[in-house]
Amino acid sequence: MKTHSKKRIEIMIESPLLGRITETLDAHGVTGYTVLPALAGRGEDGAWHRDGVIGRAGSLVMVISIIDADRVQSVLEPLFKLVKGQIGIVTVSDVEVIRPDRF
Amino acid sequence: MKTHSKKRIEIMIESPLLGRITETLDAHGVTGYTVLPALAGRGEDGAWHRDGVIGRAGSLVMVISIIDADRVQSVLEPLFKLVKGQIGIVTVSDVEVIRPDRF
Amino acid sequence: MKTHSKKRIEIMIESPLLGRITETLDAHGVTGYTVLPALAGRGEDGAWHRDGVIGRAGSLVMVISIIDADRVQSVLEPLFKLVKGQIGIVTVSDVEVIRPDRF
Amino acid sequence: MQNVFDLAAANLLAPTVLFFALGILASVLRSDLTIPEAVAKGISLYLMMSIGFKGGAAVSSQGVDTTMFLALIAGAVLSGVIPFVAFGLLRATTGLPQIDAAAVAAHYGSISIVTFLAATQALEWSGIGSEGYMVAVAAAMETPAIAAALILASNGARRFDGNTMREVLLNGSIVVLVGAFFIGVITGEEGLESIAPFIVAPFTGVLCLFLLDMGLIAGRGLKEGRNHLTWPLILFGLYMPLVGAAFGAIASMLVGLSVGGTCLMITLCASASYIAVPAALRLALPEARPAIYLPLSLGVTFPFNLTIGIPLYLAIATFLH
Amino acid sequence: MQNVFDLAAANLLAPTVLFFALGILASVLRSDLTIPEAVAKGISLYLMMSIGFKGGAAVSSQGVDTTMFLALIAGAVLSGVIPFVAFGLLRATTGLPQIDAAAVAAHYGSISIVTFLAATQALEWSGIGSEGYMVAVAAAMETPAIAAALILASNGARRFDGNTMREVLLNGSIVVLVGAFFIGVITGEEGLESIAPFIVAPFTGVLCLFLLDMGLIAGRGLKEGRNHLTWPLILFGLYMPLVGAAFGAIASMLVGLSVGGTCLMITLCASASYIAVPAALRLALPEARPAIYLPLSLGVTFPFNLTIGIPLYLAIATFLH
Amino acid sequence: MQNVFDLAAANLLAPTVLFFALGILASVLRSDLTIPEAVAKGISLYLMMSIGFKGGAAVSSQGVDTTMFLALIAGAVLSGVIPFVAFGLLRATTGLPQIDAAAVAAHYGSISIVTFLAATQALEWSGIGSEGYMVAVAAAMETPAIAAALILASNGARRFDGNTMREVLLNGSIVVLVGAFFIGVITGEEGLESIAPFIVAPFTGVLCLFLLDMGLIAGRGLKEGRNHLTWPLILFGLYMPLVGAAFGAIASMLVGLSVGGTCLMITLCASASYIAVPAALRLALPEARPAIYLPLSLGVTFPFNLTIGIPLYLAIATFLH
Ligand SMILES: Nc1ncnc2c1ncn2[C@@H]1O[C@H](COP(=O)(O)O)[C@@H](O)[C@H]1O
Ligand SMILES: Nc1ncnc2c1ncn2[C@@H]1O[C@H](COP(=O)(O)O)[C@@H](O)[C@H]1O
Ligand SMILES: Nc1ncnc2c1ncn2[C@@H]1O[C@H](COP(=O)(O)O)[C@@H](O)[C@H]1O
Ligand code: NA
Ligand code: NA
Ligand code: NA
Repeated sequence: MKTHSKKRIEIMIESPLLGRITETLDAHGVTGYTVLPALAGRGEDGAWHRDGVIGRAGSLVMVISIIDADRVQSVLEPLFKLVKGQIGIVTVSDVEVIRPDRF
Repeated sequence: MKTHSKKRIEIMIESPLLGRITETLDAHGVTGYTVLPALAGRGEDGAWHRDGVIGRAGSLVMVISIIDADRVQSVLEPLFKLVKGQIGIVTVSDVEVIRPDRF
Repeated sequence: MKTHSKKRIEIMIESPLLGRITETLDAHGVTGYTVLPALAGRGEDGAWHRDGVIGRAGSLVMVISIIDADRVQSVLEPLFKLVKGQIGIVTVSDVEVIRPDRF
Repeated sequence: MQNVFDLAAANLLAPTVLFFALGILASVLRSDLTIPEAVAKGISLYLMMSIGFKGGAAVSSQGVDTTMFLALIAGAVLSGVIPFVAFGLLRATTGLPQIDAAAVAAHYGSISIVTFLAATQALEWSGIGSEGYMVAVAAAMETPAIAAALILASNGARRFDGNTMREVLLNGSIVVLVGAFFIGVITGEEGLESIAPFIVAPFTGVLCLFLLDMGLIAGRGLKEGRNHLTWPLILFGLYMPLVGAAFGAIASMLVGLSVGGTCLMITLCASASYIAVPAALRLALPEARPAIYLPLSLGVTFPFNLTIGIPLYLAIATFLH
Repeated sequence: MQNVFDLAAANLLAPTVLFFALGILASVLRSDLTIPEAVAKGISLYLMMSIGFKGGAAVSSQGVDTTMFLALIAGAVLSGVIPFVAFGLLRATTGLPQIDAAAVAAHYGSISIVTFLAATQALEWSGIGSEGYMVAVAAAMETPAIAAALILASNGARRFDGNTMREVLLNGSIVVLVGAFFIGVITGEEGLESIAPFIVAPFTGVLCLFLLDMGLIAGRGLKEGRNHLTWPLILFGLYMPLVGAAFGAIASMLVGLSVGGTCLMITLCASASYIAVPAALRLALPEARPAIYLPLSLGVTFPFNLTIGIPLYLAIATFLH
Repeated sequence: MQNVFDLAAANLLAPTVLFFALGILASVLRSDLTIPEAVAKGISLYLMMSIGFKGGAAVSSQGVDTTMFLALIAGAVLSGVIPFVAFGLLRATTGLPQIDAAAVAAHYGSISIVTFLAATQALEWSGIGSEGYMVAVAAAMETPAIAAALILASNGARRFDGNTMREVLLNGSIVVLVGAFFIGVITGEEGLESIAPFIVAPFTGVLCLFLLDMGLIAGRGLKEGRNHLTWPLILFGLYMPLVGAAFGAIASMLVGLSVGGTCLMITLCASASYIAVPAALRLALPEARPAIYLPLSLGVTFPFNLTIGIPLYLAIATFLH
């Protein structure tokens, strides 16, 4: 089964910002994304834990988007602008997919 | 510490299909997998969100399985057959593990 | 936008051990990590499912940490020592990040 | 007639209906209000347990008669028959492709438990009793519609494997509903008394919270589905309940149900599934588009039944006796 | 005077306060006790629904008068004014940078619903009634403080976009609180009766569970924040409620609230937000450090209000009438 | 004798036991019924809070005497001694390796709170009172068994570090149980009254839901564990409760407990842990296989105690007085 190279963008971002991240992805022609909940974490700004917390501040979600390599640069720029002043990190890695036209 | 190359299969699939995916993995000699919950997402067919929903329709889970590179082709074929008509995507990437015989 | 190569360590570990894993990461100068909940899984020791379970035994969480390639070896050693006798697996993969100094 | 309007007005201003409206409103205003999935599931389990147990306890004191078996059979048959009617109407008026029409039809043959709960509440407020076994009838009506839809989707060819059918029959909601029903039958009034402070007293309040959630989901569904919901489809979502209601009314008369039982039977026939059937169709009929059947059932038919339908069905049931 | 001490002592030994203390203790001892996020959110929804509905039902029987509008206006104005006072005090005494000071100030202009709930409980135990519309005043006080903080942070330049303001105004908690309030107004005592076994009877018990959770979070926040909380800041967290209380007392007198209403208004002014404002500031003022404002509001001011503040505010309200 | 059978029959048809059976059945039929993790945890917290508080309030009105301290000491000692007996029996009859035998033994020295709850219910239905401090005895019995198991696993060498022991002692369930107990002692009957509509009235109903979940988990455990559960092990899971019961009965007589207290003490000794001990052993004794101890405790011993054990222990306690 032939597979095709794509990029996987993984964004860990504080929850209140999720809406802006997905709006940015939508605006830059990304074909889709999936959001995973996170439970806890630690970074420069200290540790956090989801349990018992009611508000959305102080917790993270993880957004995964599979996109075409050609699109990475144009998406990364606005994403980084968004994440820069906030709590969050963006990583990019290589993946193989089966239906290249979907991304 | 020496590490060994394996493959990481990541399957995002609508929840009602989870049972069939794991049955397929079991049937093709995969040594293990882990299922992560997803919270929300968007694709060609529109957006979805897990909150408040009771039924399993209309939400996704993510299945991760570390397998030997030799096995990828034989697993990918039936997986793709299953996912094709449904809501879901399959990606493959490279990872390093410590105990190669486990996968 | 220039990106820089880092390593992504992914640890699937039984929940009761989470505290020891994060202590180990802290002790070895890792700059951060994020913990994701897992829902279900199967391995050599059988299958498990999170639903309905009260205690922490018998379920897994996933820890993701982006670290510098130079640090991988020194972190992997103690991590592996910890995971060896327990239920869990550790994988390492390549990722690109934007702010290299953060990891 | 006056009575019907009074009833409808009173119904529209019941806390349950108002909380549903609040949910829709919050969703339309794009508030970030959500009920966590786990809480929604927990509440749903609670409602199933409560309604099942109460029905069973009622049966244990009312006793079992042939009407019960007739009602069960009537329910199962209607669940299998109504999809054929719905399918015919859909093909004639909406231009939906065969597969999608079959999928939508399945929803209208099957039932919505929350609509049933709301009807039970309306009966209670009106001081009208009903047969305890109607919850068993509700359970019996969940599945046959799916089999009918699979036949419709494939021109009569068999499409469904036993495994999928088992999954549908044993879905969590039905198991709790039927299980609690039998526990109610076994432990009777005494059992009910021991857990009444949990399953009876707070029931209406919990239902309000649940309907708030339903409003949120329905509003979200309408937003997602607005591109797929044509006017003929929306109309179908409004008149199909009445078609189902007619079947239910006739069956109730034939079986010989009480006023309350008739109202509930009509409500079951008029209501459309949005939990069990969608999940089953993703397995058995994946080509059918959820973006059509979910908003139609949840965003059009459910609100119609909750606000206008139930008082109307109660009026019909009263008129028929 | 004796009375105040009696009240304070009784308050300290109320189950609610003791469960809060248990949460702090568990957190300090590093127990793994946690309340799942979904459960905490569900309980929070329940409390909003309950307090909103009860307030609305009270209004429906008490009727609407000009005092209500005056109270709403007073609340909104105070929410916008108090941040300026807080900001001045912070800049003068703590050496916080402008942005952080503005962020902290926003919390003290806005309100904490749990503190409000605890005050309602204290009134109930003392057999003192209050104006049902005070929950609407609470809702009106959530947002203006944020706008004030944005002005403070940017020396008067406009920083906030309408989108963020919409998100703040329509956050889930407010929507449920205000929505339930209106449903209470519409359905009145009759509606309240139908759901009282859910929203009235178990209320105090549920509040205990919620305060256990608050204790756990406050304890965790204090541990995380101990490096950022200087003594001047901690002192601010203790005297600022009293400053807010003074504003609240004066406003209550001007508006003409009852003893109970005065106590609640003082409590609102004295309390500091820890849900709505932090989330809004992550969007509108991301440079401000949560590690400062969260522990201060949740770990210092909230416990102060819960234990000493509320009996004191009740004593002040009684004294003023 | 007749009485015992009557009691056992009545017990088997209690809603609690039937909901447990429903859970097992659903699991065996491979229904997709599940209770969300967050809901199960929330219910578990509720039960701990309720039982702890009620016990504490009872102590506050019954007063404290030396019997209480004797009972606490007896419980702690038995929790440490029973594992040695269990270990000997396991090694003699089942061929389990040393580590696994020690792990299983730890479960039988420690206790199951749900079994304790079910026994409390049985007492209530029989109109028999009991010592409020028995919940404190339950808490005291959770941990010593783990220390004993670590000694057994390593031929007497010290294996456990203080950190693990702290984690075990301060696990969330114990903290809530003991904390609520003390709050109950402090606030007494008055405190209980204020939260009774939450922690007393709905208790039995919530317990039913919890036992439904236990049934689901037990059924799943049995399926997973069927390859590891040999007949000698299953037999051990059935007679070991009786051995524990004998110890409990003797201790109760020596300490001088009432009928109710004796029944509860016997139940504690007869029950096997499935929350605290498994989690602790994953840290302290990771080589021991959960696939053995979990199904044995949850799938064999727990159902035995719930159905046959508790009526039997109550009969024994009655006989001894
Ligand atoms: N190196 C890392 N690997 C994985 N997650 C991280 C890393 N650094 C930070 N995070 C996550 O991002 C959050 C915020 O990071 P920070 O802004 O550094 O406090 C942390 O709480 C973690 O959840
Ligand atoms: N490019 C993508 N990257 C990550 N997740 C995706 C992507 N496309 C689709 N998904 C996920 O798969 C679901 C179904 O996709 P679709 O079938 O395109 O509607 C979406 O709701 C997302 O959760
Ligand atoms: N090959 C694999 N890929 C992904 N997850 C795995 C794999 N093997 C094991 N796991 C996870 O690790 C847990 C324990 O594995 P084991 O120790 O093999 O039973 C399983 O229940 C899975 O959740
Ligand atoms: Na129907
Ligand atoms: Na304030
Ligand atoms: Na025991």
